[in-house]
Amino acid sequence: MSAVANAVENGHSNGKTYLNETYGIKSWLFTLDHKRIGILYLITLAAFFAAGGVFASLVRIELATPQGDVFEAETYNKLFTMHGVVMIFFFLIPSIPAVLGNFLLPLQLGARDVAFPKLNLISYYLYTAGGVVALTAIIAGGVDTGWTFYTPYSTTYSNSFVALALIGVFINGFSSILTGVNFIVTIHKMRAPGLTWFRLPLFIWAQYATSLIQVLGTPVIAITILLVVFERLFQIGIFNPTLGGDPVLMQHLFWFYSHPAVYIMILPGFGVISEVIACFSRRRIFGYSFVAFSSLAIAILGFLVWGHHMFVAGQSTYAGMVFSFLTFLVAVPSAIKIFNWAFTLYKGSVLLDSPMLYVLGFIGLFTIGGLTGLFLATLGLDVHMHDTYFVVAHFHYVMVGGMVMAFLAGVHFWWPKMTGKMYSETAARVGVFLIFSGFNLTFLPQFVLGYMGMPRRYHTYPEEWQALNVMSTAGASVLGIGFTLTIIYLLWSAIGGKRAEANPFQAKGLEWENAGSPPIAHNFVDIPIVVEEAYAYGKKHDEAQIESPEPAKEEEVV
Amino acid sequence: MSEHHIVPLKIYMLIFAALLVGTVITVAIAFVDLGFLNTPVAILIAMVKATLVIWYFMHVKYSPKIVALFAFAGFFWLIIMFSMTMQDYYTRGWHEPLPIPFLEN
Amino acid sequence: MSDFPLFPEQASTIAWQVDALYGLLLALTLFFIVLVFGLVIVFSLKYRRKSEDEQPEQIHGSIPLELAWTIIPLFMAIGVFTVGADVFFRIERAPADPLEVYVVGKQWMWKAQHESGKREINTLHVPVGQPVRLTLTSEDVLHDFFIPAFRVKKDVIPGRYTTMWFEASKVGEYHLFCAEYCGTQHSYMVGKVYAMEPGDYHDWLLGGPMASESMEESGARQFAQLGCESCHMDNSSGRGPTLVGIYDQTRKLSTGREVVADIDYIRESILHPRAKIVNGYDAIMPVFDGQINEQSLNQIVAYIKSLSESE
Amino acid sequence: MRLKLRAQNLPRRKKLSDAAHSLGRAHHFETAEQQYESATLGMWAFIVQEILFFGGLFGAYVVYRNLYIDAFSAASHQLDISLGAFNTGILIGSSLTMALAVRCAQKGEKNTIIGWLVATIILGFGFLGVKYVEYSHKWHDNLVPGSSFVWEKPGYLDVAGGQVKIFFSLYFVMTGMHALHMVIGVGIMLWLIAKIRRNEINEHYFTPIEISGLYWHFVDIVWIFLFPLLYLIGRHT
Repeated sequence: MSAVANAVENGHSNGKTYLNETYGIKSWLFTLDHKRIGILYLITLAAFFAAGGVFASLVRIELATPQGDVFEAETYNKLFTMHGVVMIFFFLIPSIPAVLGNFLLPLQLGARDVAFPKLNLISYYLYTAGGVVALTAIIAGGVDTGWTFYTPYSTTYSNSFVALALIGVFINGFSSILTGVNFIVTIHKMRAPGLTWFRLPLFIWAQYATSLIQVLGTPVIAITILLVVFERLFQIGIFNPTLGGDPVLMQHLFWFYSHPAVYIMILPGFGVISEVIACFSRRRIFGYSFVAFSSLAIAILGFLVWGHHMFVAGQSTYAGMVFSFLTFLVAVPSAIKIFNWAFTLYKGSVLLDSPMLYVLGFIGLFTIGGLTGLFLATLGLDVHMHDTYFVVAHFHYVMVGGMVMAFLAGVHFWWPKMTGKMYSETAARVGVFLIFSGFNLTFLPQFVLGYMGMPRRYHTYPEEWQALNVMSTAGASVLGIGFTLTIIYLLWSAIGGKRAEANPFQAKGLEWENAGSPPIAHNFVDIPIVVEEAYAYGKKHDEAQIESPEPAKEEEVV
Repeated sequence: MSEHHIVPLKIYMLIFAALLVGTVITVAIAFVDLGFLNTPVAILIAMVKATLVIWYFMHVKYSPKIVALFAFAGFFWLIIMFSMTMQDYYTRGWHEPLPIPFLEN
Repeated sequence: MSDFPLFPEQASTIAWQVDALYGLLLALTLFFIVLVFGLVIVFSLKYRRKSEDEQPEQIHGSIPLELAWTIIPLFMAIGVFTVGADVFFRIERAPADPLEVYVVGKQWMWKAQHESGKREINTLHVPVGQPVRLTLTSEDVLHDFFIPAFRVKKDVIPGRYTTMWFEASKVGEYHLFCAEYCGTQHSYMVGKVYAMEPGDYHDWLLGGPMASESMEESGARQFAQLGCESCHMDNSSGRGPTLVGIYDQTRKLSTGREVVADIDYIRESILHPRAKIVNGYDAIMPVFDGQINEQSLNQIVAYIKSLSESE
Repeated sequence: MRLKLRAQNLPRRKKLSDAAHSLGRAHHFETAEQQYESATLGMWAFIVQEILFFGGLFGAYVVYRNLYIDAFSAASHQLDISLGAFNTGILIGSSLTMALAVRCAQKGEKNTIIGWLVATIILGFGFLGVKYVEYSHKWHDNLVPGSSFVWEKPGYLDVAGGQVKIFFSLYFVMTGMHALHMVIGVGIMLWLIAKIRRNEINEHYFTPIEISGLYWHFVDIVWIFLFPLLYLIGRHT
């Protein structure tokens, strides 16, 4: 302990941070520092997001006209498949856990690193390796099965690079599992003295719920993918209908993971929202324990509802009923969260800076996304809406309107902590405005298209739907400009931006108050002792000093 | 770290013997027709064997409760997967509508 | 408005019920959107930060409020589930004695055959005012038969049958889509559904290139050609069980299990006869998997079903 | 605001013996106890994912066994019970030797640990050898699912070959995945032996042996379920 602490203290006095502790590409590529790994993820992730975004733009360009005159049908199919695969497996699922989670978890817990730093680096390289394999499949000629890889099309009929893409996803799955294992143990075992479960920031609760899903769900899709690969390559028969195999079983196993996976994407977003909204209204989160437990409730209920993707897929009527009912129950914890956030603003001191604007955008868009989810959970209505653009619009509202907005809120909020630099607030506000308005223009028309019956994954469509599709494409270009602007000004600030203050938003939390900005290599000179709850806003510095520190109880470390 | 419980040799040997006996029983009983109990009995024996391994060989008995909770969670989620999947397959043949549609006119 | 429609046409008896559900959820959604957006906008403007070092009073939460926004959404959710499930049952449950149409999906076309034997590709002609049941299967991958104007949709699965029903209520020409991604030409696997007055439908059945025989007749012919008759006789004296009156009846198998002889059972027993052997018979029937195409199979199934219809 | 207080000035969360302090503790852990508990909890979390990984296969197995019980029974009769039972015994024995290795590690008896690990490796290879014999029989009988699969067993012609192929697909994937886990396990044990020889293991720091043991026992548990589910279907008929 003392040797490390001394080195850190010396480093600190020299203005050393985790960014300039060591130099050279090797010191980054082989780093065990969770913060550097978080930055590595951020860079790789941004590249995948850009790739997925390019695919999305091409899809929207094609759909501007009903005739399918820009790309061949086959190319179009590959574009939407690769958009889905890249965005879901290589952007949405790793995004907040791998970037913000990695960076913040030990800082918020008062730990020097995650429990298994080497495993953490391995996770990053599995993610990269999976991405490289998937990109190889794309460059070699692409995949055209849709991101769901339904059999028997994926096993027998598709002539594209299905197996290679699946192997990429498989490898990436283990990155997600190992990250989950790492975070669960970190949260259980690495909390600073005095940091009891109910003093944890809500971001940690959300991360914990997320990690549970990663560990419990991901292996099931891993083995399912493996079975599909074996069936494609070696003609074994598990799902093959000509042998008596059931393609619907593949859908069961696929959605056992892939439905909870949407909570892997959105739950950490909830955590970010709680952190940012508390800081920018200077209020502790309204109903802390309700928000905390609703994350766990969503994680657990999330495993019981997957059949709502299969109401018309040949599943039994009664199974559909059970799944529909349980799906409606998920609405309750979601409602709890939304209302608690709204009431956190009540009598607060609300500052509408860019991270907060993202948060308010999130609350609005996620409300719409969640409520339109109820349309799809309603059995009688889903028969008509299933596999139409209504579904596409719904999950983009949750994923882009929800998760990406939360991710951007988090990146903007912790940007000064991560880089020590401040972005231009004006540019950020323009970015929020462009993204919010572009997003709504893109996806609101798709709800209407969906109810009129436009099926998803269609290369051509009847002419009467062109007006709405043009609106959507126009919105997508605004959205694209918004994202590009955001990436540019963030990069700009990282390279040449002005230095940020240590705690520019006067936020509470170990990462802001007890760690340097940017933090030093092992986060803390001394491990902090926590004596009060999270979000202790509204108390003056001096008042807190007077409180007598309660020594941590031994049993608290579970 | 003397606080780690060192399991007596005798217990390990007993568990080993019990596992072997369980294997013999499961083979022997497979040749007896127990009617609808055939599969449940085989699975029950396997579960008892697995529990012995987890409880003693894997030291769950001597570990913090959280470890037992983790082990339980793994199997509990398996049960979720099996039961929620099978409720589809078991009800697929039900062509008749529910006896009382709840909002019939 | 025809150039810029916002709602699909209502052309089946179920359509208004689905639209009513849609209206209910839309109202619910608008209510919550107004509520949440209202709260967020009002609070964030009213409690805007007035000075840098403003420190608001801290509130931990409110149990009554928490209970309110737990219990009220819970009951709303259960209510919506209930009406949704009710409509679902109406969509799933076909009335007695519907008009039967057999549909086979393949990459990338729809092939339909009516009971009279009339065939069509990528179109479906149906009479208004009469329930129609489609029996669907696929020759290759998953497809999905989707008629937006009727608000019905069902996946079409290789290796088994699925069914759907509707009753058209309005004469017209409607879109037919494949709604489950099925490969390169997925978006070209579309067609038209023509809902016609019953008289016109009757004329249509008789018009054009006449079907030489009904589905039952085709089925009976192939039943004879494939030599099925030599074992499956009209009475129980054959080497195989008689097929008269078996449809939808319980069958006792050689293993002692009992199964219902539905269309999927008949299908399996033709393609993989060894999978389920009726008690008291030997496993001597040859495998027809790969010998019969889906349309012929549909005809034979239609014929076997007809053997159980009381005249 | 949290107080910044020097951690050294306050009582540690756990007792920390100086001997443990110097051995095998990574810098980011405060105590060796914390590190040990983290490692075992991490291994358990990993085992949970392994349970679900095999669980996907068991899920497919449950579905098809319910749908095609006759074909599964006929196919199961093609497996050799005595080889399967023998392998079960071997694997249980290897679990015992592994448990004893951990026990010796707790007591710091270095040479005996290596002995028990070697015994475990030998038993592991024994299992894999028997598995090889079984696989080659299946290959010989054209029962390996794939394009060369043929189902023409006299006495079992009344079951559908396709359904039998599903059984054998599951059989090969399940036992194959299990065997792969065993191969990895043997590799881990070789690494452990090297570690012990480099004096990196003692009675204060034996975490690698403990968690490798957990892994090995888990592999044993998978087989405990695989054996009756694959080999013993409908044997009473």
